[in-house]
Amino acid sequence: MVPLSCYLVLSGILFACGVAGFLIKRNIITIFMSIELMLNGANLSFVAFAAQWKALSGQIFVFFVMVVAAAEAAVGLAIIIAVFRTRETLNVDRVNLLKL
Amino acid sequence: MTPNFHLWLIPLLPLVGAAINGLFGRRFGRKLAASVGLTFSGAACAQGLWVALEFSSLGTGLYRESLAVWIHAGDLHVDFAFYLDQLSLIMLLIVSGVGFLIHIYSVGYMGKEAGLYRFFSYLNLFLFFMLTLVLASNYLLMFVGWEGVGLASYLLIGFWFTKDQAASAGKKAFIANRIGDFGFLIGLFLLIKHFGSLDFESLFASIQLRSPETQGAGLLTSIALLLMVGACGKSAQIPLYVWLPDAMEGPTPVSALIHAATMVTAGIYMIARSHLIFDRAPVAGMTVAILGTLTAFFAATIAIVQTDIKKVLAYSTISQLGYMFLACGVAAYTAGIFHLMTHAFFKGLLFLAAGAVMHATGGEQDMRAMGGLRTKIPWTFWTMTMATFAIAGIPPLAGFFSKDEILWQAYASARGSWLYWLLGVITASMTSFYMFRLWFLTFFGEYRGGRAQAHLPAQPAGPGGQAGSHNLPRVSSEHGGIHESPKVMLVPMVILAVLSVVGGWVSYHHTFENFLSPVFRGAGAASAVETRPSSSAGESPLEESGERETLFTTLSVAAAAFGFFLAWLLYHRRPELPKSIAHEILGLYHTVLHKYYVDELYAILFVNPLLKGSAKLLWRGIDQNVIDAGLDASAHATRRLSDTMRHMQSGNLRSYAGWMSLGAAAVIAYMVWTGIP
Amino acid sequence: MLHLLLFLVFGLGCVAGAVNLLAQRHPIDSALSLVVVMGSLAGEYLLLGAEFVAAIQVIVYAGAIMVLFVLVIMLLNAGEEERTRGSRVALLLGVPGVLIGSALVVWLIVARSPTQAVAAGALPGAPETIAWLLFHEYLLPFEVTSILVLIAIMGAVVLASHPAMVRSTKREG
Amino acid sequence: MNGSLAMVPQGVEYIRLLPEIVLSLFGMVIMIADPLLKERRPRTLGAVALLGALLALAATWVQAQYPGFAFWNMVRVDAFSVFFHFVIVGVTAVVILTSFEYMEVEGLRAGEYYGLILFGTVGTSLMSSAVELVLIFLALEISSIATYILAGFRRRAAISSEASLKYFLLGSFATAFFLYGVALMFGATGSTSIQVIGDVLSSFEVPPLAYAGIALMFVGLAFKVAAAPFHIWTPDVYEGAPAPVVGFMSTAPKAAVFAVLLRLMFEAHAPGRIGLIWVVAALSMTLGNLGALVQSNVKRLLAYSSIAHAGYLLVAFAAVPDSGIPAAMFYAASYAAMNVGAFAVVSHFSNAGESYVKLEDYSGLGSSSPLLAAILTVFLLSLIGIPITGGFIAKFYVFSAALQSNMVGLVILGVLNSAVAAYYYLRLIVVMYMREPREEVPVSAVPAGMGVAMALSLAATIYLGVLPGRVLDYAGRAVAEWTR
Amino acid sequence: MNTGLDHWIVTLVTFIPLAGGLLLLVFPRRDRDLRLFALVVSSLDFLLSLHLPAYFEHQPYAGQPGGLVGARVFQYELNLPWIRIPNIHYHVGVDGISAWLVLLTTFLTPLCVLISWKSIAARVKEFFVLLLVLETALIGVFVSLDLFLFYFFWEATLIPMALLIGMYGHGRRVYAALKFFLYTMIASAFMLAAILWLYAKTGTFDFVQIQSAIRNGQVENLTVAAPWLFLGFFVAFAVKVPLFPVHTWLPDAHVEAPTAGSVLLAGVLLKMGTYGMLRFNLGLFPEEARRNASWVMVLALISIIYGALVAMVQPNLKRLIAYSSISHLGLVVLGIFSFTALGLDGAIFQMLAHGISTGALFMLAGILFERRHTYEISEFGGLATPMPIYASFFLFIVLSSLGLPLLNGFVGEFLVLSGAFRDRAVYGILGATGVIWSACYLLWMYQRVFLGKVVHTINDSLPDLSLRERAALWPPAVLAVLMGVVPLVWLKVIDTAVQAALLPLSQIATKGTMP
Repeated sequence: MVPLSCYLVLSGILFACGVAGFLIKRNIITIFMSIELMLNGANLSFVAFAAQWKALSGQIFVFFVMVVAAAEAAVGLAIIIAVFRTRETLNVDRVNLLKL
Repeated sequence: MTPNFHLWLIPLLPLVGAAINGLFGRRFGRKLAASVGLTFSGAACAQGLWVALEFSSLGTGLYRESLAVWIHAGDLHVDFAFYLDQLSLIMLLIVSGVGFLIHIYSVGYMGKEAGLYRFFSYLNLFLFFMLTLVLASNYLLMFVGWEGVGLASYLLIGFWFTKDQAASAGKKAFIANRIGDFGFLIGLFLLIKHFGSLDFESLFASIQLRSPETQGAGLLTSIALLLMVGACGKSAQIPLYVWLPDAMEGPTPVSALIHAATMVTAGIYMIARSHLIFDRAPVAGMTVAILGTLTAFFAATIAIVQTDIKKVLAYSTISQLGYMFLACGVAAYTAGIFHLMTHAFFKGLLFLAAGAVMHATGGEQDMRAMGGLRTKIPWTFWTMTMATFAIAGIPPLAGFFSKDEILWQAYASARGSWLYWLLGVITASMTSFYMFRLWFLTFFGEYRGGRAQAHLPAQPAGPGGQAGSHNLPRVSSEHGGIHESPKVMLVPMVILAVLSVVGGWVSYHHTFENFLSPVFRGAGAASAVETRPSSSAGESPLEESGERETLFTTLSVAAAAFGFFLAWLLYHRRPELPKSIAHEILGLYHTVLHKYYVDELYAILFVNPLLKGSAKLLWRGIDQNVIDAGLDASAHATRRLSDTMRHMQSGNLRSYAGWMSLGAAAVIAYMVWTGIP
Repeated sequence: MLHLLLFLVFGLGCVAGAVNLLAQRHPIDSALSLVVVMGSLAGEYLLLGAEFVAAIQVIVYAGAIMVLFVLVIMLLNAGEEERTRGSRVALLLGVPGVLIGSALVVWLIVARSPTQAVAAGALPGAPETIAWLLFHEYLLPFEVTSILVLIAIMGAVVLASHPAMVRSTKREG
Repeated sequence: MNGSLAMVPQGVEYIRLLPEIVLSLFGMVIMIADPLLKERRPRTLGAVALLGALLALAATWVQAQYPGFAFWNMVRVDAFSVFFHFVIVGVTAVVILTSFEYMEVEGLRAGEYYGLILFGTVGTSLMSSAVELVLIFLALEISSIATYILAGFRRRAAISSEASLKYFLLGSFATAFFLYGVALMFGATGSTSIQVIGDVLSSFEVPPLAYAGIALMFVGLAFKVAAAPFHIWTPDVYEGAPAPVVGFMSTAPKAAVFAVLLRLMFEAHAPGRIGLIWVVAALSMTLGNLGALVQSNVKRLLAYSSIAHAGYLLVAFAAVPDSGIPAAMFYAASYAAMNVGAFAVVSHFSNAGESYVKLEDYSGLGSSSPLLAAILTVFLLSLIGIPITGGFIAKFYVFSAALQSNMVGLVILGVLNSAVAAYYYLRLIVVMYMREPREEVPVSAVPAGMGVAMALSLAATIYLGVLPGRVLDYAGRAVAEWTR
Repeated sequence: MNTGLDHWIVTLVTFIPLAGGLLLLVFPRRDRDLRLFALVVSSLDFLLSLHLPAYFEHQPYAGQPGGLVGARVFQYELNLPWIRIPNIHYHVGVDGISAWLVLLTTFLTPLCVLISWKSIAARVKEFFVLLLVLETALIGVFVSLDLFLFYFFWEATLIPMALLIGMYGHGRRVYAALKFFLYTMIASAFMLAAILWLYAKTGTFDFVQIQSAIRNGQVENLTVAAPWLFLGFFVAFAVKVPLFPVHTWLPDAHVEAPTAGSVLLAGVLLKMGTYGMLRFNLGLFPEEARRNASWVMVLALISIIYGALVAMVQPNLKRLIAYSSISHLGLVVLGIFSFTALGLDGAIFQMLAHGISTGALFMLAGILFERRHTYEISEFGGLATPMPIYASFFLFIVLSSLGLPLLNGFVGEFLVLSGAFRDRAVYGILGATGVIWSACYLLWMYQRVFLGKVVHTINDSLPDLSLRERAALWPPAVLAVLMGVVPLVWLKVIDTAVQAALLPLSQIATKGTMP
């Protein structure tokens, strides 16, 4: 028997890690990965709450989130490729033509 | 039954003349312009005379005609209404009569001017305003005329506008007058505030109910003092007299009409008109008297050393006006008006004569360049002589009566004092001195005008008044030598000469006094309240004052005679003396010659600080360096702020994420804070 | 007891993977650690009884998506990420922000949320029930996802296709 | 809860979804037609897309006749959603019109472009009628992903792809926040349906988790509407993205997200609204205007201005529902009208490769092409909030709404902001009218499609400025329905 | 009254210029026709507007005890619902104050067209369109009785004016235009806030209803808000007037503006400020107005004296006139806040008088500029010789503006000052010094420009007034005389409105709530 809050805390930690990753990683792909991490954190809490409320809608939500994640992955990686073509780098700090 | 005088026509006629000349004059020839001017002024004069004849038929001696409502705002109600009583009748006659004469004179004097139509339309305009001033039945309408004559004199002084001195003189006159009018206005405001009306009849009716303010400061006193300020401006009294001498830049007829006979006397008229107020404000009266005396004395001293013939006359005018002020100050209004009248005659004449002299000598104004003209221009000489003797107060000419009357009243009247009298007498002797000095220098000895002739051809022949320091452009270029003036100029001079000889006789058996008495009835009543110790000394005032009067009269005549003698001695018998004397007292001499440096003083005290202050402090200082600079600074600050703020937009993705997560943290924190009770 | 043990094991796996993702310099390593995270998450899902979710977590996430990631990493042969000082804001403001924010949320969860214990397999999310729901209450979202996928495909085509090989229009943008 | 338990949805429920259906059909048609057609494709495809948009408008009108729920309370058609449908689909139509010229000049792949716009519109419009967080989330993602792609459509231009990258990464970052918020909200209330959540939250005892949930969801949505401090992506993306796309993404998705926010704030009775909105609105107005003051690139300037306008709009959220909601709706509509118009002009003027987007390039436009200048001036004046334009009425209405709930401070701030904001719009006007034209800047004639687009948005702006009555009434009705 | 078009006359007068402007847009670019058309339209509008005073009922509902007298004073009212929520009406109408201001506007515009006949050579069409649009906006400000409508027109005046300055001005025109725009815009923001607050509390924008609501104390916590509302309105108006600390936009705007712009700016635009104070600050918050009168009057006095002193030292003709109008309008404000019938009558009369004479002054300055393309006084001198007619016109207008009796300047000045004096003597006295200053700077300027010898030979050959210019100058000149000689024509109408405006104040006075 594990208290629900443990799952939630875990999800919170994962989410936080995702945000932190976005902040500190330089490689665009890695940053994108940390976004996936955030999504996973959210998913976990969905499932956990679903268990709490005995409502399957939470799990279904997770299903849709995964679809979205897939779509985002496809588009996102395509964008990353496009950027790489024009810029020959994957370092976000070097992608700063637009500023001020 | 009261006849209908149609008083409104009197001022209106000249206005029509002015309008015609002003609008269409440039298309007229000289003759037409002149005749228009003459017709309308003449018509006004004629109607004035007719009114005078009819006047006796008025039982009451009062006549009022209201034309229309002018202003009606809130509870203030002002009409276009005219008012005729003995006082205004006399003024009416003087103004229209002398005015008309001088119109005639100008035809000859200004005949060659290019802008003749302008001249006449201005003159007519002046008549319009002056007559309005005189006939007005309320203070506001009077103020209309008051300001208007100021305008007219501005225009006429600056008639030769291409001359810078003339332009400045005009401006100076107008502004000095404005300063006076400022006082006048405030006075009117007080009247409105406390009496709710400006109409003479209702106003005086309510004032009559008030008792005199013996202890100075009071409503009436302040009103009276403010009105006096206005009068000072118009009538060129200390401290506002400075404009009058400069005003001599104008054509001589103008000086004669406006700056001697009529306009400058408006102040005296106004005080006399509001005598009810002054009666009840002894302090104000005293101030008037003192100012008058001082001005009379002071101006006379300056007149002594002037060499410009017109300047001498100008200062003499100021001095004479001082006399009239003195008279009004001591509540001897009759005497004041009397002197006003006689002065109008002889001073007008003096100016005309001076004009004739200049005419003769080709525009010369410096007396040192004249002399010996007696034989060359006899008519001018004789008329001038009449006037001179009149003003010097030599009996039995007009000046003698009026001046003597004033001096006597200055001593004898309830508010008089021997000090006034003393200064008055001294002034009288000075008057006769400088007048005879002028007389001798101009007409006796031998002609010293070679210099003048020499540089006559040097005169440029542009349109009117290009003639440098000279008032009279063309004259001499046509006929070289010295010559008598044409008839058209002589006739008015002669008429005035006659008047200034016999003018005084109207006071015989107090006719003049009695005639005016209904107007000034209040004066006696008011001043009866106070009694002076001297007159309360036992014996009956009547014969006591009777013999005293004769004594004083002799004294003043003696003073005049002394002045004559001195002048004869210095400028006829031993003409080298004056220089040496001047050298004796060089400093004083120069001070006086430069009119005690009053103009310079004003410049240092008021004009320059004002200009510099507003340029440097207000405009450059506050406007540009404080307000605008402040605005620009704030705008600049905003721009810099935004410039720094946009560095938030570093273009770096991770920074953006940083900002966002910070914001998210803030939002969460806020929500948690609100959410958790 | 076993339940708790399993939870801790998977949980530690998740956290370790997450931290490792951040720690690793090379994208591939990060990707692999992400796979670890997802795998152990699937375990947690099972513990919570969400079999279906656990399954697609493994198939879609750990399988498809991560493969895609790895593919791209290979395609662009991304190497070690260099340490550039691009942004001070991210470190000075962002990281504290994250800490505060997550701390608050966690505190909220621990302190102010219904924390009854749940047994293993508390809510059985069997595929058929899920399916029934998907085709009734959630029919519309389910259909809408098709558009989402469609867009994703188009996007991928437009963006990833090499400019040179697309001669569909006059001038290529 | 009509027909929620029925096994299959009835026809009327499809009608309640008609616009989305029409749009997606046409999207597919385009995708199919794209390879088949040979030449003159861009125009044809554009025409098809336009037709689709217009039909969708018609469909919206039809839909308006059948208000109610559909698909097990996933969708709710009411005056509110219809209003936003009109705005969004209308904007789409105008944007399509503007794109004709742009496609030609830039030579982009029309097929995908129009397809994406239509599909994006599906998601966008669905957002305004969805009342279930799942559906909202999906719709949001659809429109966002579509715009991510569109933003990077000029792939030759480095800035374009950079823009799309930034937009994409930050966008999904925000989405993750939104999602987590939804999760917490689900945890707090046990449901993802707006109604249910509303019922729970309006009960006197609000579960604490809900606050965190609202906070995170708000972060996600605030990002989409570019409200400070989550506005920071806007200038870069707007500068980099193709002008017509900016015209689209700065209006339609924004309006839709505002719709979601409105539902969340008012229909779901989100707690702790006032203070949050207060701060965010104030920040957005101030930061937006300050940032715009010194910009020299027109697109970027408009980006900052859009931040400020999001701020103004948020002011309405701080007001009481029955005056605040209509104000917000009206503001969204008029802002859409004027901004789309402005970007239409910008995209026409910017010419091939968006070479002329600097402020100086506009010098003397007033004399070189008076009409274009006049139109742009009207839009700018509307953005300033000068009478007889929609912007004026909108601001006026928003502020008065806020004042009715005693938000004096906020209103003063907003009013002052809008006064200061006048400066940078004026700079553009000044440049157009008071500088000499530069000969190197070509001013091509306005093509038909573009002309129509400008005319439409101009008409809308003026109409909303002079006769806002009907629109306001309609917005008012929406509120009435909610409160009923 | 009750001639057929009584309800529509105001609307017609307001929108005819706009219609004309729109027609101009579709006109061919043939400048002569454009000018002619503009002239025709504006003169037509003027003739039409004559209807207002012609059929104006003096003392319309006199003897009405208390209540909202202000309400019944309005005539030619038209009140149509415009927007339901917020409750906005198209409510127009004029009272004795606004009727004359409308007339002033319609009177000056044709002259503006005439005066810019030649001087505007480029972009003629835009110019006249802007001019006509501006006229509509200006009239709208004066006739609107709905606060929303009022603000609507108020803001609407900004654009055409700013464009006129910016497009057709000279020198630092852009700076001037921006300064003008932002100054006013920011200031009127406060007014907007105040208006909105009133709406939020009363649920209406209708001036009359709000007024009555306030007077019957139906507005909750007004006592707290009133000072701020008063301030909000006052700031907006003070900038327009402009009063002392916020006047610096005016000189720049004038110096750079084209002649027509200056004429309307000085002639009408500034009056919007004083009109607003009269209508709103007094009409809505009489007690506040009473309470704040003292410092407002001090500001007014500062503007009078300050403006005059600064005007005295201006090297630039137009700048000088601009500062002079700061001084004159200070006088108007002084009159308004003296709360005496005299002061208010005078103030309103002074508005009109100033509109006429200063408008004419700017026209004259513009004529000079056409010939010499400079406003620097030092560039002139002795002009009376080459152009006597011009000089006499100029002198005449100068006289009227320095308040010579029997000309328009005097009546207003006198009434205002006596009113102020009655309220507080020292104010009257200080204000009266303006009489001296105005004489100083105007005459000095006149002397420097016209008198003396011609110094710059180029001025020798300046042509005198052309027929067209004379046609533009005669009307104001004649009007100046008329207003001076028969001011009753104006005062009768004005007095009605003023009495109504003062009624609540007198009630306050009797209630004794004033300090």
